[in-house]
Parts: sequence; structure tokens; C-alpha cells
Amino acid sequence: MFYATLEGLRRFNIPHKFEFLSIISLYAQWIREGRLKVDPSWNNEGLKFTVQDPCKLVRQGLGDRVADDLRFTIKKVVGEENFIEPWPNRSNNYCCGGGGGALQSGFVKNRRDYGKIKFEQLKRTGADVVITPCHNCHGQIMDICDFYKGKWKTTHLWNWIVKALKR
Amino acid sequence: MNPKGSVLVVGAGIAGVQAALDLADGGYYVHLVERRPAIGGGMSQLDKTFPTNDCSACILSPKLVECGRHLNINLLTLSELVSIDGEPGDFRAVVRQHPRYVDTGKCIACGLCAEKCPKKVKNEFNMGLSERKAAYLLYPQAVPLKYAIDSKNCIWLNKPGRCGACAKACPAGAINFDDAPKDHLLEVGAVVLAPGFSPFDPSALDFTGYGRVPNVVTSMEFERLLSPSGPCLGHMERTSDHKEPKRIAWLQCVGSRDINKACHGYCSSVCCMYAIKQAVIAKEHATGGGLSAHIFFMDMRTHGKGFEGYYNRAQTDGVVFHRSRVHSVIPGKDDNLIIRYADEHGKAAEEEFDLVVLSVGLELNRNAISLMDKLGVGFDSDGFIVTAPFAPVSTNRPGVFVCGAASEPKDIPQSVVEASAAALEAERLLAEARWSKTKTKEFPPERDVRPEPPRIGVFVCHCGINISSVVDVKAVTEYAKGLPNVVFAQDNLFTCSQDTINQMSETIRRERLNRVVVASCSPRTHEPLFQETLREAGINKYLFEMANIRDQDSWVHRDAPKMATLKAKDLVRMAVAKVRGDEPLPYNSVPVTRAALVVGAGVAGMTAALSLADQGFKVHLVERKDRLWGHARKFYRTWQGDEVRPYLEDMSRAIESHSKIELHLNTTIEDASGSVGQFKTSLSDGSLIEHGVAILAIGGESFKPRQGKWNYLYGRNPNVHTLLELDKRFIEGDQDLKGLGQAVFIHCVGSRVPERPYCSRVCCTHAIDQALKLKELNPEMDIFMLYRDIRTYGKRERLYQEARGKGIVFVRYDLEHLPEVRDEGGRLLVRAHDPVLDRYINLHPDLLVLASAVVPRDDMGRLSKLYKCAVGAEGFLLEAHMKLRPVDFATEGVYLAGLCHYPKPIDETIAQAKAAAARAAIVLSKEAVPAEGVTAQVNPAKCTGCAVCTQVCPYSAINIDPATAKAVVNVGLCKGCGACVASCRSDAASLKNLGNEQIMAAIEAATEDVVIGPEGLV
Amino acid sequence: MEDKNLQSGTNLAASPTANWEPRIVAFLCNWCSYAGADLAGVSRFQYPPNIRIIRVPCSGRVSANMILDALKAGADGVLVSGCHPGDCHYISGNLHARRRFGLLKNFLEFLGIEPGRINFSWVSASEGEQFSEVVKKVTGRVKALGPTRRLVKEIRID
Amino acid sequence: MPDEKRLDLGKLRTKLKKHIESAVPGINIDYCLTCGLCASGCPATDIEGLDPRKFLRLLVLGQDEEILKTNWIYACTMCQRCKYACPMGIDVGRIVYEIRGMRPKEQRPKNLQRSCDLQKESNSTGIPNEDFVWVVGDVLQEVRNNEPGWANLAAPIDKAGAMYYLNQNAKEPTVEPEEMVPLWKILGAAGIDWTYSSKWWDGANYCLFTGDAMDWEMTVRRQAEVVDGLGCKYYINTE
Repeated sequence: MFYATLEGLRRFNIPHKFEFLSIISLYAQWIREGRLKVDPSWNNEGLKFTVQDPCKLVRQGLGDRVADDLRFTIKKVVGEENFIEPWPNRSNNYCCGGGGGALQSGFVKNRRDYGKIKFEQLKRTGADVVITPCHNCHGQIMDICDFYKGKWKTTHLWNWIVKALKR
Repeated sequence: MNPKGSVLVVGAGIAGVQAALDLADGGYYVHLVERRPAIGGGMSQLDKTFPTNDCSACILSPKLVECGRHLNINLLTLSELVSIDGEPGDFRAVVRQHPRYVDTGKCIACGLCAEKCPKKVKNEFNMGLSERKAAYLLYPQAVPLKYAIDSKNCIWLNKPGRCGACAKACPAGAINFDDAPKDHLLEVGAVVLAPGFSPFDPSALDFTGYGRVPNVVTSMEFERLLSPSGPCLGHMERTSDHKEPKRIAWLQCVGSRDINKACHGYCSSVCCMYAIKQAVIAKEHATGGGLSAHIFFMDMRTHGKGFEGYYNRAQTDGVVFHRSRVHSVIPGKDDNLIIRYADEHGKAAEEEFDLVVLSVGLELNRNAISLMDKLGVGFDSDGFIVTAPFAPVSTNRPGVFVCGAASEPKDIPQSVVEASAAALEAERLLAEARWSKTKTKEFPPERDVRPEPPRIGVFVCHCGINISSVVDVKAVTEYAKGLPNVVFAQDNLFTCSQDTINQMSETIRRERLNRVVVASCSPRTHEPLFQETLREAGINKYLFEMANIRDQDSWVHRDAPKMATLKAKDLVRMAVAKVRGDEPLPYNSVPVTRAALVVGAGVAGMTAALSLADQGFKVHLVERKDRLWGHARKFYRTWQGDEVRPYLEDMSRAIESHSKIELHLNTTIEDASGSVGQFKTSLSDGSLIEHGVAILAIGGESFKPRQGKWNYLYGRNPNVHTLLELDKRFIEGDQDLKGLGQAVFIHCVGSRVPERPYCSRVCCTHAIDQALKLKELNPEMDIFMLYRDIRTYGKRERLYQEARGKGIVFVRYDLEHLPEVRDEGGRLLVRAHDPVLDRYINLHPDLLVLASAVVPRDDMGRLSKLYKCAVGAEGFLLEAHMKLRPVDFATEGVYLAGLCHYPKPIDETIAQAKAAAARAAIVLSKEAVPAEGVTAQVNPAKCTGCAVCTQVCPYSAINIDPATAKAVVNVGLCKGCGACVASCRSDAASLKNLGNEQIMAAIEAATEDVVIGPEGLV
Repeated sequence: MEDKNLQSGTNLAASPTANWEPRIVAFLCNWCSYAGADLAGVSRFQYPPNIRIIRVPCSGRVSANMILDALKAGADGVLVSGCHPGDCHYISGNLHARRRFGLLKNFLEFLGIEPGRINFSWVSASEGEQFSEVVKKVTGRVKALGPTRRLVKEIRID
Repeated sequence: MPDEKRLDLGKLRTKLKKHIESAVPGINIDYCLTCGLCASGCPATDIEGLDPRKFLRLLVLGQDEEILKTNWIYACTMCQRCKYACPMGIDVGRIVYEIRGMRPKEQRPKNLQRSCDLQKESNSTGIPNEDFVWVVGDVLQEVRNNEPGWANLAAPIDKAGAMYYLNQNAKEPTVEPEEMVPLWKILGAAGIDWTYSSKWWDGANYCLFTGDAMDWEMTVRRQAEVVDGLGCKYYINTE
């Protein structure tokens, strides 16, 4: 949970020598630096992708900058024309309903009611794959996809980076 | 030092233009500095204006044209103030005029330069929704109507030698690429700042979708989409695919009342009203199938005169009001937009729209910020210019005044009031230098047209699309050509615009016209403007008639274009028939008695009296009570926190010691007669006062809810007060207020109800200020405010936020959930309903305060009739024009200020009183004022001396000359009402240019095309 | 755009009275009723297009022969509208008018003119809606009476 | 018909609101304009009969027990979308966090509290650290043996002086270890000098969600110590 550590260090002013980063910013940085070579040509039949902006990483974390890094990485990996922007998005995106301990709190009906809007939003994009760069979003979006009979696959981002890796 | 009789006005929006006109007409030479290539400011970008639905250009153009042609106004466009020093009465200002690259002397605004110019640029007048060329005209009816070249984008000016298409195309050789900035050193006595506002830029608010999602526009952009001179010529289209929107949503408070991302805590006070206006006008523009208009808001703030009625009518016209702000605007299918909102039960609902308009707030004009540093004028935390308490138009620098949206977001009527008030402050400073710097106007010699046969010119107006959208203007013009004696007929897009006015002047000379008919809007608003044009063209201004084919034809026969066109032809034929009989009339004038009568010595009356007396004019101040101060006596403090009493004491001391003010206490007006310049008023103390002008400042009263729905046990339980009764306890420093455990305020007691369908404007702010005072006395006190809409408009919103911050709880009620008040053994029980939780709550206040309405004084009707002024629908005095003449009456020489106009707080009353004084000073500053040209005349040959006419004349302006036993007219007294003419049995009396033959001619013309039915005659 | 509810053209020859449109001459005082008519326009209160407004300074200016001349010229109805008593810009013009028209109305009835043809009303500057209502009422009333048939001067053109 | 439960506000007692205002300076609860923007933008609206606006209103009207009892505080995920656009910038999420923390541990959702307790010992699924180390090594070996080109893939643990420290969500090693491999490959391909830690390696932080400040602080402090202990320059938070 990006925000838990970021805000924890700040709120409890915990002394630390390291700089706290998100893997998403690093993906983008490494691709820009050429350290990480990716090629989207694998996606020849035009599989369509969309993304969830994890609240703890984007709105409560690094904001639109990391959301743009996320999109930069995805477009490099799956091909710009195969990415569909959800609305609302970036720092203003809906929460999926998995975070805040919802997946663990056991209020399943509430959690799925909560996730209805996220389901409608993702369905509207018509994407085949929803990339969820956060474990809670991954769990929740996979669940609401089944529950509300969606048609997309829910995955992390790293699977597709590996698929597009050029060694 | 002797002060200079000239004033620098910075900014030529409606406020700057009004101040300039009042100053120039009042005897001061004005330098009017405007940054853009044309004057008109924000108002010129509006399509229609609330609450009258007037087309903005139609009521603004006459003022701009008058300002553009005024002998005593030096218009400096494309200019900005560079530096200023000196002190009040003697400033030296340096104004830099940037190059226009077009010689204004030569340019005839034919538009060829723009046509040929290859460089397309975003048109900022249309908010970037359309394009213009580097060579451009700011807007079609611009004043001055001269093209300009935008040096930032012009190809030649950036790379000399390249292009130059405009210079080649210009028939008048007006293009001058070597034009250079010119610095003007101006010596002025005072400065009036009117830089106006900039609309809030919502790009930073991503959740609004602005700039990210198609079809989300700001209100200014939508105003241009509506406007006939806008990008889509008045046919409302949305930006993405130019389809006509069928469902539009307005989102209120974008950039206002938002201390989160917009960081503007204040309310911009105009957005609710302009949103309703846009909704109503958009519904009018919708073609088949109509338009569904939805407004999403927090509090509906329609607190001005006529605003609440406008809001109620909008609701009955089908505009849907959702009391919920909206989190995000989300794109739906094919460029539509989805809005989720919380309905009144708190349930989330979703609706789709094809256009979303963001009602953006107002900020100080961004270009004015650097200017203010140069002037050393202070800013407040909201970024507006600071004004002093009880001096709403004075800045912190003596001799520098401010008016309009630059000091606080405000609507056009309030800006116009402040403009006149700022003019007054400058005049008070420079009273000795009046007429010292002004020039007098010479008209060309008048051609005697009597020997000539009638040569009539007819000018038919499109008025944008206001007329041409219903009436076939071209057909009416062709028809006019065929009428007898009509030698010239032409149709114009805007007949009242400056270029058409100039063309009319030349046409009159070229075609040797001796009579003119204009078929356009109402003569009541535009006759003086066209009559002045005839005079400048060298013919007598009374050889003129108008056909009202807009207000009385196209606007009221919208669904019958064929009949409306036929009616337009008839109206033109009637006007031509009437003008044929018009004769040149003398320009009479009436000497002005250099004294003013001010009725009522409340804050408004005292301020107006001092404002005129300080300029050396004699003032008779009449007060029916035995003491000064009026209604304000009962007030504790203003919303800014300044106690009222000390201010009142200073003012009454100044009044009692002022040599120019004659105070009549315990006196009422018995009778009044005469007209502008020559009023005679008899007072109850037996004296007869002669005065040139009158200012009615008769104040108002607070409504006492003795019985009926709004009683709430008032008068039956000692702990139930009105606002003023609580103020009384504050003034007396009543200590047991501290001990109160709980206080409850109820808003809108007697206001915004069927029997009084207006908002009393002051009570929300007053009640909240009192609640804050109670919290000052005892922070632990519970305070509940039961309200319908909190209307702490403008900077007053700070009080509302402060009150909430101190734990004061606001509970909304509506007419279906009125609070109930019961007396349980002396202890009050108030039952209210909380709409957020949808639960009933019980309150046990130790003090219940009723924010009761402000109502007009009962003797308002009698007084207004004495001076032949009208009373509006809600019992307040009816001003000449709600928008642009808020302190004048239709009757010349009579002005109004204060509560008798409409409920208003003390600072606005002071501004209005100074404005009334400025308007009155225009008359008082002159030896004589032009009088009625149209007067009666008697043909002695026919007159039998029966003297019936002398009995019907209300002004005894017609009497029997004992020598000839014939009736004779005293031109000085005759007002041209025609009563004598109608009663004369022998057709001896006639009214110049309104004689019986002319009216018969008009009647014949009105029925000319009527063919008698088949049954024939009986 | 075809007119919705009105027949095109006025009472041209041989058309039955059903879709005939009356022609009404209206004298409006400049300070009150003419201003009210303007306000009806500004507020977009629609009303039938049959009236032809002649602006006079005051209702007191309208004499009996003007009304008779309107009937003579073929007007199917006449409307005279002025300020409410007490509002007159010229103090008493509307009061003279009221007395004058009281007599005229009786006299015209005596001559057989149907009472509905001649109409008087008081409309103030702030009564836009009332003005449109007055015009609707007067137009309806005159339409019901059918074309004018009395005191009409017929010019025979052979 | 509106709920007949009539609120008697003869004396307005807002103890809970005052407590939160002192705990979170500048929370501005009273500034709420009841404008409904938050309710219109919150997916938790109409769940448990509440929405952010109603929740704040209960606080302002002193309905403390109802607030302490409602399970809406678990429907709200503290995502702060309300605060993002609220004209008064009121952070309902932070208020929910404070109120969650006021619930005695035994009344908190079982599974959630257990995850936090486990995390305070080692990690949120409670697998022993040795198992984590073993699983990583086992999966790594498998990839090296039968995935061509990845023979020298690395997944270092406790490598002192590594440039980057990477945390790891407890779900993968516990339930789907092969999901850890892609990130290893990416780091390998990019030639990144990184390491796991064998202690306090779990990136999750359920103690934040229980609203328990002390537990939350303890878990973050442990992580910081580990990363500084390893001398890593950067701490990477995984997907």
C-alpha cells in the first residue's frame, strides 16, 4: 500500500535515509532511459487495454504524474492505439471498492454495491484487459467482473511488460 | 491649488462608460482609457441581460455610441496607464497608446483588410470559439468602429516585407505598418478605476472536464454561442459537432465559494442569475422539440430587484433546478456528458446531457493587477480592490475612486450605480473646476426644409436576429421603397451601431432627405439617439418617426412570421404617413433653478444632500419625522463590522452645520408641480420651495409578522424578536444575551412568499452577523439558522463561512416544511425538518429571531404621484430602467435612492444616494435644460374663445388672450400632452407633429390594406 | 415557417368570416401603456398580431373623431389604453379620456356599433403580461363580432 | 414519511466532532455546506443508508452513537475522492479513519483486524519468514531450470548495499508464488541492483485500515529500519 508507507513515514515522522518510490514511476523511467526495452508488436490482434488508477498510489500518493507514468508504460507495452482511457481518470478516478480493508472486512454485499460504478465504468471502455497495478484493486475488480458478468481479464502490469520485453 | 476640471477613467466597460458619461455631462473633461481596441467591456460579450431579458447590445450600444461621439470624452483605446503621480486635484498621468496600425481617420470599417488577411487567430471576444484574422474588428457593433492589426500575429509586423495583403486591399489606404506607441501626458484632477473582471479559468479543476472532455464550456463561452454576433450567429450549437443541444446542464459555483482547488472563498453574486437567464434564453432559441434546461446549485441567489420573480418565472417555464453540486462531469456516448448528482432524498441519480455550462465566477481583471501596483491601490485577500467602510467607491488613495466588479463581484445595475457614485466623488473633489476644461457642441446650420417636397428615408433594422428571425426585413425594405415620397430605403444589421449612424448622416446629406423613419425597436429607448443624428446631418430632429417592429412585433409574434412581416409593413407605412406631416420644431429650453429637494433624511437622503451641498448646490432636505437617521437608527453594525451610530452622528453633524442645506424636520410634502428645472413644492410648514431636481429617498420599513403564517408567536412571546429588535439589545449592550443557551433564527419571514414575491436582500447577512455577535458574547451558545437559500452574496460569503466555522448549524426549510413554533409554558419549542437526514428536529431556543422582510412605506404611492413617478409591482418605486438607469425615474429631473428603490444594505444605499446626486448634478450644473419641443399651438382663425382648453390643461399653459379673445399657448409651460387638442371642438388647437391630420393619416395607413367584407355595409 | 394558428393575409375578398382576421387600431399612451407593450415584448409575452399601435403622448390626446375615423377607415376594432388613474404623466389626461369615452361609448351604441368594438384599458409601464392579456381579449371579442359593417366609408373604384 | 425518530437538539452535544477536530487540526467539519457534491461523487452513497454528506451531518448534529455504530465506516474505503472536489476540502476519509480507530479491537471486522495483528508479527498472511525465503528460492530455481534465457535470473534477499529495496505483497508467496516472477524478470532485464528482505518484507498495511495509529506506525517503522539496515538508497513499493 503506497499511501500507507508514504503517509506513515510523514505522519509519524519516521527517520529514514532511503527515498520511497513506486515501481510504476520506475517502469516509466527505465523505459525512457532505455534500460528497459519493450516492444508492443506482440499485440498484433489489437487486444484492448484499460487501467485502474489505485487511489492509494494516485489520488492519495503521487497524483497525476504517476498516473501519466502508468499510461506511458502501458502504451509502450501494449501499443498506444490499444489503450482506452477510462472516465473519470487519474487523480479523479473512482475507487474500485477493494481498498481501505474492504476485501478483508467481510461486508461483501456493500463491497459489491460499491463496485457497481467501477464495473459500469470499466464496461463502458469495452477493454479486453483491465490492468490493476495494486493488489486490492486486482482482487476487487476481478470479483466485480465475475459478479456482474463482465468480459474482461484483470491482471497486474508486470505480466504485459514481460510479454513485451526485448532481451 | 486650483483643481483640474478633468478626470481619468481607466477601463471602458459599462461602469467606466457610465462614469465617463456622468462626468462629461456634469461638466468635466474625461480621458477614457481602454486596453482593448473597442469599448464595452464584459457586457458587450453578453447576448441578453437579466432580469429584463433586454438584448445586451441594444441597451449598451446607445451608451457606447454616445460615449464614442461625446465632445468631452477623449477615448484612448489600445491604451494603458503607465504611471501616475501628484495628489488629489492635480495628478499627472502617463498613458501609453499602443499602435493600432490602422489610421482611424481613414478607416471606414469596410472589412476588406480582414477578408484578405491570411493569418487566422483565435477570436478572444468569442472566447476562442471562433477565429478572426490578424486584421480584425473586436465585435460587429464595436465603438470606435475601426479595424486594428494584432501585432503579435500579423505576418508583416513579425517579418517585415512578407504578406501586407491588408495594405493592398484597403480602399482608404488606412493601413500603417510604421505606427508606433504614443505616450500621452494627461493632467487630471481625479482618477476613476473601472477595470472590470476576468472570468475564472476552470482548466485547473479536472473534475469539471473543462478542456478535457468535449462540450463542456464556460458561461462566457455559452453567452457567445447564444449571441447573434457570436460564432454560430445566434443558432445555438454545441462545440464538438455543431448540433443543437437538446439537454443542457449548468453547474453553479465553479471558481466561487470554493476554498479547495479554486481558492476563491467569495461568492461571485451574478452566476445564479446569469445561469437562469441563459437557460430561459436557450429555451427560446431551441427550434422544434424545445430544450430541457437543468441548473445544479447550492443556494439559488436571486437577491436583486426583479430577480426572484425572474427565478419563479423560469421555474414555471420548465427550467429544472437541482439543489445538488456535482462532483464530476463524465463523457458518455457520442460526445454527450453524464452527470451524477444527489437528489433531494440524498439518493445518487444520473442524467445525460449534450452540453454542460460551467457558471464560472469573477476575478479582478488580470490585466489590472500590474496597474494597481503603479497606483498604490490596496488589494484584499480575495484579490479585489479594497474600499473604505461607508465609502464603497473610495480606495485607500485619496482622489482615486473605484467602481464595478474590480472592488467586488457585482451585477450590472450595481456597477452602474457605483459608476455614477464614483463620478460624484470626483465632482465633489473638483467642484470649483466644473466646466473649466469642457468644450461646447456646435451643430451644423439647419437646412430649412419647409419649401421642399417631402423626401423620406426609411432605415429598417435586423437587430442581429431579434427582428429578422421573425420579420422578413428585406421584404419590408423593398415595400418601403414603393411608398409615396420615400426616396431612399435600406436595411441594416444594427441601425443603432456607430457606423450605421454615421452612414445615416451621410445618406441624409447625399439624398437631401428631409424626413427619416427608422423601423427597429422602441422610440422610448432609441428616439434621442436617432434625433441627434438628424441634427448632426443638418436637419431638424423632429422630422423623425419610428416604427416599433421589434418589441411590438417580432418579439411578440414569434410564431406568426407572415403576419408579423405584414404588420411590419403596416407599421412602416403608418410611420411614413405620420412623418410626411412632420414640421421642423424649435429647440426650446427651460431655465434651471439651481436647488435640489431631497425627500427623506435617512442614510440615503443625508448622503444625497451632502453630496450635492458639498458641490455648492442649495439643498432642501425634508424629513417627516422630528429627527434625522431614518431606518438606520435601529441598526447596530454593517456586515464589515463597523458600528453604524458613529457614522450617523458624523453625518448629521455635517448636515446641521452645512450652509447649503436647509433642513425641514416634521415636514411632509403637500403638493408639487412643474417639471425638470422648474419644480415647485409646497411643504406642510407652509413654505414653497422652488427647485430644479428632486431626489426621493423615503426609505422603507421592516415587516412586523403580527399574524398569519409568518407569525411564529411574534408579539405573543417576549423571546421572539425581529432582527432590528435584537439590534436594539446589541446597541444597548444588553448583558443577559450572554446567558442564552440556544438561539434560533428563521429566515425569509414574509419575504419570497406569494403575497410578497421578492427577496429582501439584507436579512441573510444581517441574521448571520447577529449570530456571530451572539457567539462573540457566548461561544458555547447553540445557534440554529432555519433558511431557504443563504444569500450572503459577494464578499459577504465570508460571514457565512465564519458562522459555520463557529459551529452555527444551518438547517434548510421550504414552503412545504415550514418551522412550527409553540409556547410550552413560556419555553419556546421550534419543530424543524433537516432535509439532509430527512428527520424532524426539536429545538428549545431561549431566543427566536425572525429575519423579517423589508417592505415599502405605505405613503410611497402618494409621494411618487406628486412627482409623476411610477410604483413597481411589489410596491417599490419603479426606476426608468432596471439595468442601466437604476437611479433615474422615467420623469426627467427626479431620482431615487435607498430602500424605496429596493431593500439594500447601508453600503449599497450610500452608493445609490451618491449616484442619484451625480445624476441630479447633471441638471443642476446647467443654466437651462432642453425642454419639450412638441407643444400645442392654436390657429386663431378657427378659435372661438370657448376656453374649454383652458379647463383641461393640467399645466395652465393655454389661456385666453383678453386682447384677441383667442386661446394662446405658453410654450415654456406646455408639456405636449394634447388634452387641449382633443377637447377643442373647432379643431383650432393642434399639437406640433402630432396634429389631428397626422394621426388621421396614420389611421388611414393602418387600415389601408383592409378590404370590406362580402356582406357589404349596413 | 408557416404561421401556426393564423390564416395568411387579412380579410381578403370573399373569404368566410371563419378565418378572417380583424384589424384593430390601438392608441397607446407613451408613458404607461406603450411602455407596457414594450415590456410585453421584452418578456416575450405573445399576443395576436392584429393591432396597429399609434403612440400618443397621453390617452387624453385621443379625441372622439379619432375613434370614429378609425371605424370609418375600416378598422374592425379600436383599443385606447392609458395610465391607471393617478399615474398619468400629465396628471389628469387619463381622467379626461375616461369621461370622454364614457359618453362616446353610449353614443356609439346608440348608433348601432356593437359594444365590443371600442375598448378602453389601463395598463401601466410594469404590466407587460396584462397588456398581452388585454390584446388577446380585445382581439377575441372583435373577432367574434365579425368584420365592421357600420359607419364604414366605402370607396367605390369601378 | 420521514423517520419518526425525532432528534431532540435542545442542547447540542457534539463530543465526537470536537474530539476529531482536536485530533485532526484543520479538518473544518463545520464548514460543510451540505451541498451534496461528495454524495454525488462517492460510490459508497446509499450504502448502509448513509453517504458522506449524511455522515458529516450526523457528526454536526451530535448523533455520536449512531456514528460509532454504523458499518458505513467500512463501506467507505477512505479513498478521499470526496475531499478531492469538496469546495471546503473536508476529508471524510480521515474522519472515517479516526472513528475506525475508536472501535475496540474486538468489535472491528475479524479478518481485517487479524491481518493487522499478523502483520505486526511478520506479514499479513502470517506465513513464517523462512517459508517466504524458501518459496522465493524454490520458484527462482524452477524458472532458472526450465525457462530458456533466464538461467541467471536473480531474486536476492537481504543483500546489503543493494541500490533498491523491494517490498512484496504477502498474497503472492502464500497463494500464487509464480506471480512474483514477472517483476524479477523485469528487474533482471533492466539490470537493477535490488533486494528483498527476509524480515518485514510485506508491503501491505492493514493496520492503516483498522484505523489503529500505533499499529500502523509500528509496521512502517519496522520496514524503515529494515531498508536502512540493508543500506538501500531507494525503497520500491511493488504493484
